[in-house]
Amino acid sequence: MSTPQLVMQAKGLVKRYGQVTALDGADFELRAGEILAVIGDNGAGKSSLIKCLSGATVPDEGEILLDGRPVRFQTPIDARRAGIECCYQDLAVAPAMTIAENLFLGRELKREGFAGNVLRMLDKKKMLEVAMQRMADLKVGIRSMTQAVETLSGGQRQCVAVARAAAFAKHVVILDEPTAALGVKEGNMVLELIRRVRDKGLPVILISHNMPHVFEIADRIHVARLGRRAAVLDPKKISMSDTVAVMTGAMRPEDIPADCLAH
Amino acid sequence: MSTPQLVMQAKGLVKRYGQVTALDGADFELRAGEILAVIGDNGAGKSSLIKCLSGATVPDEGEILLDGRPVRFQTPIDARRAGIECCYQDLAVAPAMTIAENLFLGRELKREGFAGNVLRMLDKKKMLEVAMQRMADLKVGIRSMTQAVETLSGGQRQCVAVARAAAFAKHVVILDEPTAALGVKEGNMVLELIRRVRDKGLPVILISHNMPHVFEIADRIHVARLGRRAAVLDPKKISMSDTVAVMTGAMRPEDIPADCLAH
Amino acid sequence: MDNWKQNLPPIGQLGPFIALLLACSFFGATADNFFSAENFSLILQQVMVVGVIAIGQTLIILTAGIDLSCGVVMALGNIVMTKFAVELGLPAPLAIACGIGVTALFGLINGLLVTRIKLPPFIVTLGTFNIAFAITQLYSKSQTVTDVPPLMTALGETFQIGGTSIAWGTLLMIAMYVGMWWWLRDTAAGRHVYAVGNSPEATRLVGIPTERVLLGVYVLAGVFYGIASLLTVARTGVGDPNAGQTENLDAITAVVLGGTSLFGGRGVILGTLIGAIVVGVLRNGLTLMGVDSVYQVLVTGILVILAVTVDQLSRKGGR
Amino acid sequence: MDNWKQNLPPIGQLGPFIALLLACSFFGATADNFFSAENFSLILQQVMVVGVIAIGQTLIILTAGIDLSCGVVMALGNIVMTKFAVELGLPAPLAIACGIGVTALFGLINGLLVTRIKLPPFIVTLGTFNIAFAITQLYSKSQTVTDVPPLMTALGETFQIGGTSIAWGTLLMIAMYVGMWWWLRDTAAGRHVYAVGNSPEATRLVGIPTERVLLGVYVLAGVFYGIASLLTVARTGVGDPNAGQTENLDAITAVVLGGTSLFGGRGVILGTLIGAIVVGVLRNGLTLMGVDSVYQVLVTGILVILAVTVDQLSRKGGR
Amino acid sequence: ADAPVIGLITKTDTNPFFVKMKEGATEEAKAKGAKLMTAAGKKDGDNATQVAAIENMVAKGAKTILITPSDAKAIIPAIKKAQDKGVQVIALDSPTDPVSAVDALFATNNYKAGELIGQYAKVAMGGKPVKIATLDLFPGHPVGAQRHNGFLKGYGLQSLDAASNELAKPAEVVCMADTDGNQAKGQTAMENCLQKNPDINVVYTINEPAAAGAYNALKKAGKEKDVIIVSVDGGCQGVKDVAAGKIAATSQQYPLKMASMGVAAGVEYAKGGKKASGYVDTGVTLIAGKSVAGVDSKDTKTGLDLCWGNK
Ligand SMILES: Nc1ncnc2c1ncn2[C@@H]1O[C@H](COP(=O)(O)OP(=O)(O)OP(=O)(O)O)[C@@H](O)[C@H]1O
Ligand SMILES: Nc1ncnc2c1ncn2[C@@H]1O[C@H](COP(=O)(O)OP(=O)(O)OP(=O)(O)O)[C@@H](O)[C@H]1O
Ligand SMILES: [Mg+2]
Ligand SMILES: [Mg+2]
Repeated sequence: MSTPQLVMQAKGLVKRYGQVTALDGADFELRAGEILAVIGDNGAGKSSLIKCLSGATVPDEGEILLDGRPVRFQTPIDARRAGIECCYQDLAVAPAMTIAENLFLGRELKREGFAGNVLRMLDKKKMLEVAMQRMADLKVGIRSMTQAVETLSGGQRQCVAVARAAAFAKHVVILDEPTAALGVKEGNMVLELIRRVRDKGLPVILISHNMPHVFEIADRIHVARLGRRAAVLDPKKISMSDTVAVMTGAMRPEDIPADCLAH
Repeated sequence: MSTPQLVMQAKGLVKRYGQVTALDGADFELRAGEILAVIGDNGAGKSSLIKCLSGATVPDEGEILLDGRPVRFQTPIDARRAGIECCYQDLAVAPAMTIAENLFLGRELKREGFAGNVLRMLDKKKMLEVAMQRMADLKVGIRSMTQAVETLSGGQRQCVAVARAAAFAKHVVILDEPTAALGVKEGNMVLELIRRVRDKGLPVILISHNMPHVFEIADRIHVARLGRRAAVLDPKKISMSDTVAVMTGAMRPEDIPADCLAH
Repeated sequence: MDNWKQNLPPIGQLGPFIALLLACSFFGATADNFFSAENFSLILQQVMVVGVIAIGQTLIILTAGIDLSCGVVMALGNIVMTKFAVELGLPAPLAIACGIGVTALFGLINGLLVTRIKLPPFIVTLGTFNIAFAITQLYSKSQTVTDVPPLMTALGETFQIGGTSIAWGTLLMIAMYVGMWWWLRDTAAGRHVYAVGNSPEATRLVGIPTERVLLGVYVLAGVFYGIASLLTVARTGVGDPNAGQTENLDAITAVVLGGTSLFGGRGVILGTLIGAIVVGVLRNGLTLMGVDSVYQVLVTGILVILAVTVDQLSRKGGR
Repeated sequence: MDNWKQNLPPIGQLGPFIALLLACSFFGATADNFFSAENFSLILQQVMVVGVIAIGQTLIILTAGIDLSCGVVMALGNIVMTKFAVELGLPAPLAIACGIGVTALFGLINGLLVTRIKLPPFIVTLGTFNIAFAITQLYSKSQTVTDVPPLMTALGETFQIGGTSIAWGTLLMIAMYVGMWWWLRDTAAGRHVYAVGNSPEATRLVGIPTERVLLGVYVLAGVFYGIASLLTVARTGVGDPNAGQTENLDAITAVVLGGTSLFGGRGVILGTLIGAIVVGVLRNGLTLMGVDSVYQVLVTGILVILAVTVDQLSRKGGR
Repeated sequence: ADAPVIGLITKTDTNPFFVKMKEGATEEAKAKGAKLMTAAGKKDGDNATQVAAIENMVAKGAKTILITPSDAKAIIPAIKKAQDKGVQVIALDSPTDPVSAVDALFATNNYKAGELIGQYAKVAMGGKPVKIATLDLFPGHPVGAQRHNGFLKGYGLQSLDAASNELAKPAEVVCMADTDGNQAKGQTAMENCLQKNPDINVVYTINEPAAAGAYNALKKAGKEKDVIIVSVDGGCQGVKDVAAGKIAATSQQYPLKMASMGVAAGVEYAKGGKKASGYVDTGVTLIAGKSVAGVDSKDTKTGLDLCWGNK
């Protein structure tokens, strides 16, 4: 069995905030075309990990490889240039701006011809249409795309952030608890969306506390614990309760049956 | 069978935001000592409903009764005076303040004797201890109670808000998606906490999208749909998939078997 | 289905507009000679300098900043362009470019301090206020510069439309407002200005170079101050080192009266134009009413509060 | 286990303090007569009025507000208390109480406009700036009030400690800073001030009467302005209608130099004291160095920016 | 011996009048081998900064302090304290109240300056009915009040005395507006006044920049020929404007003279321990484009010889 191609890899990431060590030598591997779930207790360092991968924070130590080449993301712009899109847990949205604007923030569509190339005018109509389409895909009943995001319900707001990340990625999609605030129907739509993204060939990193979701969709499960990677599990082999045991520390990584580990 | 005592009741609540009608004649009933789950699609008006009940917003129409007496909450202060505590979905925390301060915001403990009565000095030591205790109850591994809330992980922050609501209620506890960002372990701890609150005799309103949680803990399920109450279900009688069907509108309320309705 | 909403004037403009209408009807009723095309043309000429400064100020306030240095930087540009033309004998267009260059340089300095060292804009621009002020006084020896070339005062000239004389500078100001309004509304760069002010962290996280946006805004504001320098020369016909010392408060007042939030990210630049006109109308109207100067101050205070009250109440009604 | 962290000075105070030390060592090295107890006592006397105004300003800025009216309200209080004593013949304590009552009343008006009609504090206090200024001029007929009773100037008197004369007013100022620092840190009301500034919505939702907190802050600030009125009388021995016109910027500068955020909710009031002293040290040191007055303005601009830069860099290091 | 240290505290750094005064003092100090320290208020009327400046200069060892008091009364305790430490304090330009609070006063009489242009304007108008606009400084400023009230007195209208800080407003004054002594604001004020009353025929201005602004406004309205502008200060640009016929007359004052006299007195005191005393009026001269009967005036050529600022 040939080793699958690694799209993203991190070795020994360390991130300290004052006295708190959020990441304590974390490793990470993402394979081409897979859905990798990242799970772990609250404060295990999941968000800190993906923030390093997406350029939102710069790790204190450790290195990150993209397609085998070392990269140093100083800002989210660097990661974005590399085709990585991330939906953050604390929803990076501009509350006073409209849904359509938030969806296209930093990726605005310009008009054709003179108006777009010289005047650099936005194609608002097109953006509205696309936004409408994307939100419909997620079955979110939002009436107007020109509504300010701050007027949305918690779940609706989350849908905006998820739709944005999924829409623009060229290389890797990272979703930090995308379904946390979503209803059953909307949550399923997001899972559906994730699958569609994977089917386009993009690997997805999915952070979630929702075990049924994780087991439904993940190809491999990365378990974060105390700022490190405790294990990488194969959801087809291991049971949900064993997974939770590893996650909470009730089961030591050494005790995991070898065939449950993902390889 | 005698009608159980109604602690809180709302009739025909209407709340409009510009063109959006968040509540469209919603009714609501909370019985003494019960855990009432409120479920519904994103944007169904759940948060709007409980904001009316907790004084955070004033409904445009409709009336609210507390212990059978009509009340008009103009501000959250009024509701708090009536012993109602609420944990909001968008976490009403002051990010720059510490965990302990956030826990006791508006309910600060004063020192004994002169220092407290005349100088009105805070008993910081006591507050720190109690905060430590409360967070330990929820099994959240937070190192220091004097950390600013903005430095916490998403789940840790949610625990602070939940702990606050549960700690100070005298009459009704309202929790808007308290477990959304929580890990498996922490989520279970919050369910545990909710049970304990109920066992003290306080009724709890729990908004959640997590069906297993809802079915595990709720005594009755209020299904919100399009700004109204679609039905009140009995989780012991109805199946999870039927509930979801009612919630999403796949099953019309009229078609629900009569014995599945809670009474 | 979204279209009719978009075409409604945003609430942010309606409020100041109502305040303006009320102010006008008040003075129309109490002061003679207030309602005349000539008088309105005059008011527009009088607000043109503050109005153009306030364009830059609006941009900065939209990013949740504030610029105290705007007026004195304008004065420095004014002295540089007139002295370069009169004393160094530079051709007028070149001298004007130098003046605008200096104000843009000050914008750049402000911007660099705000973005690179992350200093609060209030303190940065308080510092550059002092610096620009001192340089202006030292360079000009506090002396007015006279005999400026006619090209520099061309914008102060008027032309007739239906018997009313309108200054070219007024037209330029209005054109710039409309241009910036369009730019802020219809280009990506403009939307990014709002985004940076509304939520800098979110804007950074979606991969917008927030520092570059901020820097651009400060430099652009500097350019507007430079254009305001030229307008001051055009209006007074001289280089005046003592211009601009109270223009910062005036400009901020115009911005706030115009409904832009000092916390950034919310507001419409056309509101600022109306805010600036309200300030001009107050001054003009009170003089026409013959109110004594101390009482003018008193009444200005009351009317400013009334104007925002009207604005605020009309917003509530509008929701 | 949390204790050692609590006992460290919060970063918010360390930065300004380092800036102060740097400024002192700079002037100590370049200006004669700078390092003397007498000179420091002098500096403290010079900052006492702005220092006390800045207490009120800090409170307001902590709630994410700003007060432009502080200085002229102080001047009004100053005129009211001196005129009431000198012309109406009220006993000094009563006259002082009246003066403080008037400044508190202005605080109340500001507070009511901010909380009830929800107007932006910038505009409200710009309005009351004009109103208080005009009333001061009208009531005093722009005349200085002389022959004030000795009780009113008592705080300007000095006493000797080890050969250094220290003014009572200085002591009062420091006492009030320590008192307010304690109050903000150790009482529920004080913490609510921070909470309102940090997140007004969250504070409202947990059931704190945010409007009452805000109103209280504005009134309290008014009281401090009243005390500053008394200190002005004590320092100059007269009632001065032209006092206070630039004190608003000075006070805000002290607050910001002291590390308090203009966006509210973050800062330590002792930092403001240090900020006020930094401003005083700059002025004193530059004069002692014999720097020409225009260059003083220039250097002040540069040093203000340097001071916050030091502050900012020391914060980064401290994390 | 060490060079004597002399402090000069002006009202502001922006008014060319004070800037010239400072230049004059600097030159004189250099010539006489004295060391000059300078300070200035942040704006007109800023007493607190002047008090601090006195204290700081005394701390630095100044033996003579020259001050143009922003507030005639409020500055006195600080002066007293300095004098108690053996410092000679001389008021320049404006007196303290009481005048005896300082050792000496080298000043100009602003009320008289106003009276001169008032008298001039009255004769120049030749008894025609008058409609006056006054472009003043800003509320509460003594110099602004003295010039304004002096002008009205000189014109023979109902006015207030030299001690008042309020502005008189007889019926003949149809428009009053503040300018901060600034050209752009002067222009705005005049424009508004013309809207209010197009028949204004006499304009009093606080200083020459304001007068230049007023002239601009009148010229735009095509009325510059019909209106007499009078002003105070006598800066070179102002005198040139008189020569050009923009301003009818101005009262010239002499900041350089005040400054050099002050510095000389400071050096004297340091050398011989003899303090200056008394009031020296440095004089006011009416400079007019056309002289009129019954009012003494000098022509603009004389004015240019004596003026301050860029010749
Ligand atoms: N900016 C910060 N300053 C200080 N500490 C921080 C900061 N960000 C994160 N931390 C700490 O780092 C630890 C890991 O946080 P992180 O957000 O990565 O957890 P997480 O695994 O995403 O948790 P959750 O499931 O609750 O989102 C936490 O203890 C948190 O308090
Ligand atoms: N302040 C507001 N301004 C305008 N519209 C609002 C506002 N608050 C809520 N809404 C709208 O009201 C509707 C109901 O919102 P609400 O927050 O009650 O939904 P919810 O049931 O809590 O949804 P979720 O499960 O996503 O939290 C939504 O369509 C939302 O857009
Ligand atoms: Mg997280
Ligand atoms: Mg909700």
